[in-house]
Amino acid sequence: AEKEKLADGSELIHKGQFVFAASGEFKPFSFVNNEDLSMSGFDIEVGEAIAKELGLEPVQKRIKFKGIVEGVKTGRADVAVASHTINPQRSKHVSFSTPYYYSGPQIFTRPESEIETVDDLAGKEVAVAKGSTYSDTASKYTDNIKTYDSDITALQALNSGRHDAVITDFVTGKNAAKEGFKIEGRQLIERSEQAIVLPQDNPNLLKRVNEALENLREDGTLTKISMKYFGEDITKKPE
Amino acid sequence: MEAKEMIKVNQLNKSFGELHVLKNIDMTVYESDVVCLIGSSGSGKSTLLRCLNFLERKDSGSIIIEGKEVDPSNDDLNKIREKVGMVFQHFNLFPHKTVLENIIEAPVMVKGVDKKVATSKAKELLEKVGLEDKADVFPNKLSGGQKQRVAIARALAMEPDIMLFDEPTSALDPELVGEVLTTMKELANEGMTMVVVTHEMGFAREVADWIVYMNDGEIIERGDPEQFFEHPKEERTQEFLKTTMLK
Amino acid sequence: MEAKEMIKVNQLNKSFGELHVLKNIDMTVYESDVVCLIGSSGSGKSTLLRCLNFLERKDSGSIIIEGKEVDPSNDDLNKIREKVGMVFQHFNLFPHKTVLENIIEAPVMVKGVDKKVATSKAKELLEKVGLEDKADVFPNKLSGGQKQRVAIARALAMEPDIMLFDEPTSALDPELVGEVLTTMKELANEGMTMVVVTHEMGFAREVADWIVYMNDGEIIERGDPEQFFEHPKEERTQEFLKTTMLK
Amino acid sequence: MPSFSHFFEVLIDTKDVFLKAMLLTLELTVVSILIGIVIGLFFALMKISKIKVLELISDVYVFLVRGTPLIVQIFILYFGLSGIFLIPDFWAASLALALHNGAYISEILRGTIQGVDKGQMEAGRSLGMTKVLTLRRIILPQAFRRALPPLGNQFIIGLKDSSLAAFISMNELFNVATTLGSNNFDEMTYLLIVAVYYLVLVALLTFIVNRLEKKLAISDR
Amino acid sequence: MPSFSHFFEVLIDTKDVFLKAMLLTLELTVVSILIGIVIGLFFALMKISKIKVLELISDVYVFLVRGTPLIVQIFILYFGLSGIFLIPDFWAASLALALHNGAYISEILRGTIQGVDKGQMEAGRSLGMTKVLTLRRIILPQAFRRALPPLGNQFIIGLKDSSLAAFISMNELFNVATTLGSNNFDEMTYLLIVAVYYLVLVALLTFIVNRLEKKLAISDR
Ligand SMILES: Nc1ncnc2c1ncn2[C@@H]1O[C@H](COP(=O)(O)OP(=O)(O)OP(=O)(O)O)[C@@H](O)[C@H]1O
Ligand SMILES: Nc1ncnc2c1ncn2[C@@H]1O[C@H](COP(=O)(O)OP(=O)(O)OP(=O)(O)O)[C@@H](O)[C@H]1O
Ligand SMILES: [Mg+2]
Ligand SMILES: [Mg+2]
Repeated sequence: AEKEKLADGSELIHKGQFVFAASGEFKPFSFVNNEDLSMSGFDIEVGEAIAKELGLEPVQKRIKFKGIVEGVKTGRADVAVASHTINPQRSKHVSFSTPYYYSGPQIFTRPESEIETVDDLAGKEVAVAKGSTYSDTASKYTDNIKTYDSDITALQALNSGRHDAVITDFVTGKNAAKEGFKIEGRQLIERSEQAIVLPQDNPNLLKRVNEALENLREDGTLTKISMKYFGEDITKKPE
Repeated sequence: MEAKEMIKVNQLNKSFGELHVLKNIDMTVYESDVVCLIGSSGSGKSTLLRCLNFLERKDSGSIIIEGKEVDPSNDDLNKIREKVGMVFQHFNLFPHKTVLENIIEAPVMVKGVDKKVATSKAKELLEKVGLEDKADVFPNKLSGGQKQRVAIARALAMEPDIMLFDEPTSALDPELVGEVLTTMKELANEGMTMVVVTHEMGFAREVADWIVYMNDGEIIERGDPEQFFEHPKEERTQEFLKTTMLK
Repeated sequence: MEAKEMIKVNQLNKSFGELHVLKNIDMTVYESDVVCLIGSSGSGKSTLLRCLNFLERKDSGSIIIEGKEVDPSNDDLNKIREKVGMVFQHFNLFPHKTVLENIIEAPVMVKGVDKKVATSKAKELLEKVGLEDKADVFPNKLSGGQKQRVAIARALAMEPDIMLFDEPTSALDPELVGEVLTTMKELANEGMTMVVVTHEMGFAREVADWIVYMNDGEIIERGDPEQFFEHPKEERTQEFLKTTMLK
Repeated sequence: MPSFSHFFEVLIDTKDVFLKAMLLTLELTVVSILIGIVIGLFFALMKISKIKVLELISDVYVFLVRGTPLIVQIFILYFGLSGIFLIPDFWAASLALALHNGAYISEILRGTIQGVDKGQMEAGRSLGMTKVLTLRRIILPQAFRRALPPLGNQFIIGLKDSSLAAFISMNELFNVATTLGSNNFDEMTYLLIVAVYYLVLVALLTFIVNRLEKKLAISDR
Repeated sequence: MPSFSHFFEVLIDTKDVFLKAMLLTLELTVVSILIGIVIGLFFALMKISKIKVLELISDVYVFLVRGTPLIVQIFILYFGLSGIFLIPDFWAASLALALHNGAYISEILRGTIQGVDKGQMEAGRSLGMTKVLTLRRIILPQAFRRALPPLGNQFIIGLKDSSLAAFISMNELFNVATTLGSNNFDEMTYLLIVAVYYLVLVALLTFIVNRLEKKLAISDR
């Protein structure tokens, strides 16, 4: 698939446009507006800020989470700003920017559940979103893993009485509980770094995205977006 | 001593929608009588026969079977049908069952006869119709004449008091008609009460006690064979016999 | 002056798999001849006709059309077919086209005749077959006899030198046969060279110049109608005529 | 596109996990077709009952199933059933597929039941058998026999449709393929592998159904 | 299960976004059926060409499409096509659906072409028309006319199948339903709403196809 080559060697699908992918099913990081299906959320605002920094028109593209990496690889989006956790497996296939926020997977269960920590997960049925690193996380503690197309569908299944637990980002889980799902967070399993995903054959674009992120960190834009959605700054590396 | 009235029909009427198919039919069949019902196509012969077996519901009039008037909405028709066997033009054997299974199906499932008893009875009946060697064969391996004889045996297995036949030989190749008529003749000789719709005038003449001629839903004429065939009273009967005998 | 040889067939053979359908057929048709091909069912009449039009490929032998031997693998068969019109038992009109469109289809699409010219020619032909009022009607609104006359007009529209007819009246109700035969008679009178497969002995007798009798893939006998019908030489011909005339 | 050697390497490496997934696919299909036959028979009988309200219910059921995409039905039934009573995932998925198959099977059975010669019912009745007894002993056995080839085809369709159970967390063939594919960032290879599994299964089943069809055709002569 | 009043409230609130999604569903269906007809005609002609290798190609195509689930085909084609040349999403999705529909349509057209009386070809040939000309002017118009009802049915099937384009990021009906459902943490309401949209579309189309069928049956008399 041929892309537009820019003067600095970075490549874009469409000249002057910064096409960034997100799932729209990961509230509050990305979610769609009821009226026009455009996406909003933390990831989206970060993507838009980067585009502005690069002097490009931001174009959002909604792809089911599982297909995002494949979509970036096959040139259906320039980058993905979709809360991808950096891990070595993914690094073999795509490039990561510097982290734009720090988070971590948490165990979520129904309120009456006795599961507290990862040690309680042995033999339990754990649901995760397909294509997420949470299935790797879960597989460390149990063999019984069920997958859905989005984190929220997995939480919905948990809410309606299916499975023993869901592992997902603690912010997403907390938000779902707030929206009325009968679920509770348990152990916060680990810390993780989330970054923007780029194809490996576009090193110049990676360089420019990293520069843009650095600028946004320094001028406080990232912090501002984080405060807006979470009331706290998740873009600073925790101690 | 007067013979028993097996079937008595009074003022029977039946319509299909606009079509008045049976018009004020009166008819009595006594025990051991063989009645042959003849008439041109569409005259209502099958419908009358089916009314006698309650496969068709009458509109008005009464049907009295063995002295008891039957009320289709109250009486257990299945019980009455046990008394009245029927043989169809197209045999209607059960194709997924062997000849023997065809015959024992109703005795075992309806009357609750023991399967062994039913089987030995069925074998007797098969012998009677000359098909003792076909017990374990499926119907599709039989000729038309053999099928019809099995159908007769199947009806007899319920030990009916009356047998109805609706053109039992008209779906058969000519060379197979004889074997079925022979079986029916034997049955008549044993004293079975029979109502037979047929176009086989030879059979009617030889075996029937009474001939009933229907036309356009009415019984036009009835009489013993001798009188009916030699001296038909009605003009329409004469017409019919002329065209039929020509063939 | 000797008449022109329109069709000449030498030692034609044709088999379908094991079945030898045409056996060493020799035949010549001169200009303005009307040849009637008769014979019992399965004798190969249709196959011979179809070979003359190359709808069927011969196995061996030669077919010479208007003095030129045709080689099906090299020659442009479509060009030859333009010279040889064909009328089928089941008419084969194009059901999605009006009568007029049926007739102008080939002249316009094959010969590139101007549509207006083709249309006025078609109307003349329709008048000739007595159907001038049916030009804009679809075939399904026509009787069988009308359909066949349209089919004849359609074939004539290509201005063929020879016309082949394969039982043109045998799919028609008896009362419609006459109108088609009349049209064919007129065509014969105008001097068209015709080969007609038919069971209409009356037509053959009246119109044919030559009768050819086929049996089992062979031409058994040929002669003028008078001689053929009154004094057939071969025993098989006599047999055939006897059974056919009886009907 | 993956290279041939890579494709075969992965094909062999993953055979255990795919064979297990294939088993689940087959289980889902068999169970959903069997339950579907029960449901289908039920609605087919309602449809031919000549009782207006039962006919209507049967019509509505068929209309709902044929009027909506299977994936919508699966989601509604999976999450909807959970709200009413909690049955294990496998049974929820099977039931969702069975309710879908049931509508098509009811149409098949209705056709073959009505295709049994009317004389059969009359023969049964004339022997004193009740309507229900005649239906059970005489009509249905013949109807089922004739239904075997179309049921076989429905089985093949059901097998392919069971791939949508992937979206309600069944680890059947398609789910395993996409999960492994996205974990290994090698979607295409795994999709092609799973396509091969389906092709083999469908080819095998088609062969069996064709054989069955011929056999029945011969024994009907 | 959502309450009735809640259901209707949401149904009305979301009508704009769903109507837009419905448009996309219809566009996907129309385009994929139209391309499918072209593909189908192509493979149908190959199948009846009596040229062994072309027949084989046609058979293989039909076997591959009928032997694998649509969802597998969609994924393979969507990502596979992307690897070869980059076409916009809409066209990638349409093409994937068209290649699926094409196999079924080729079977429909093969049937109706072969169903045209052989005498029609002979009549054309006997008038000096070439095989191709007769096919184009005489056979195909008749075959297409008869194909209209089954093509209508395929359109209805294609409409429902287009729901699977949700998984390759088309904002058609089903995708909108699940996305809004998960965003509002109210999956069931949105699934029921989308079911209503499909039911109405399918009912409408079924009505049209039935009308068409009757009309053609009458004009064939
Ligand atoms: N179920 C039905 N519904 C409507 N009309 C019927 C039905 N059964 C029979 N008829 C009509 O009733 C008339 C009498 O039919 P019936 O079968 O009794 O005649 P038949 O004397 O037995 O004739 P055949 O010698 O042809 O068997 C016919 O006009 C027939 O078309
Ligand atoms: N395409 C074919 N393939 C195989 N056999 C054929 C084919 N066409 C004709 N035949 C056989 O060739 C023989 C001659 O057939 P043909 O149609 O020429 O006979 P006919 O004299 O026209 O008979 P009819 O009067 O019935 O039309 C028959 O046995 C027929 O079954
Ligand atoms: Mg009758
Ligand atoms: Mg012929």
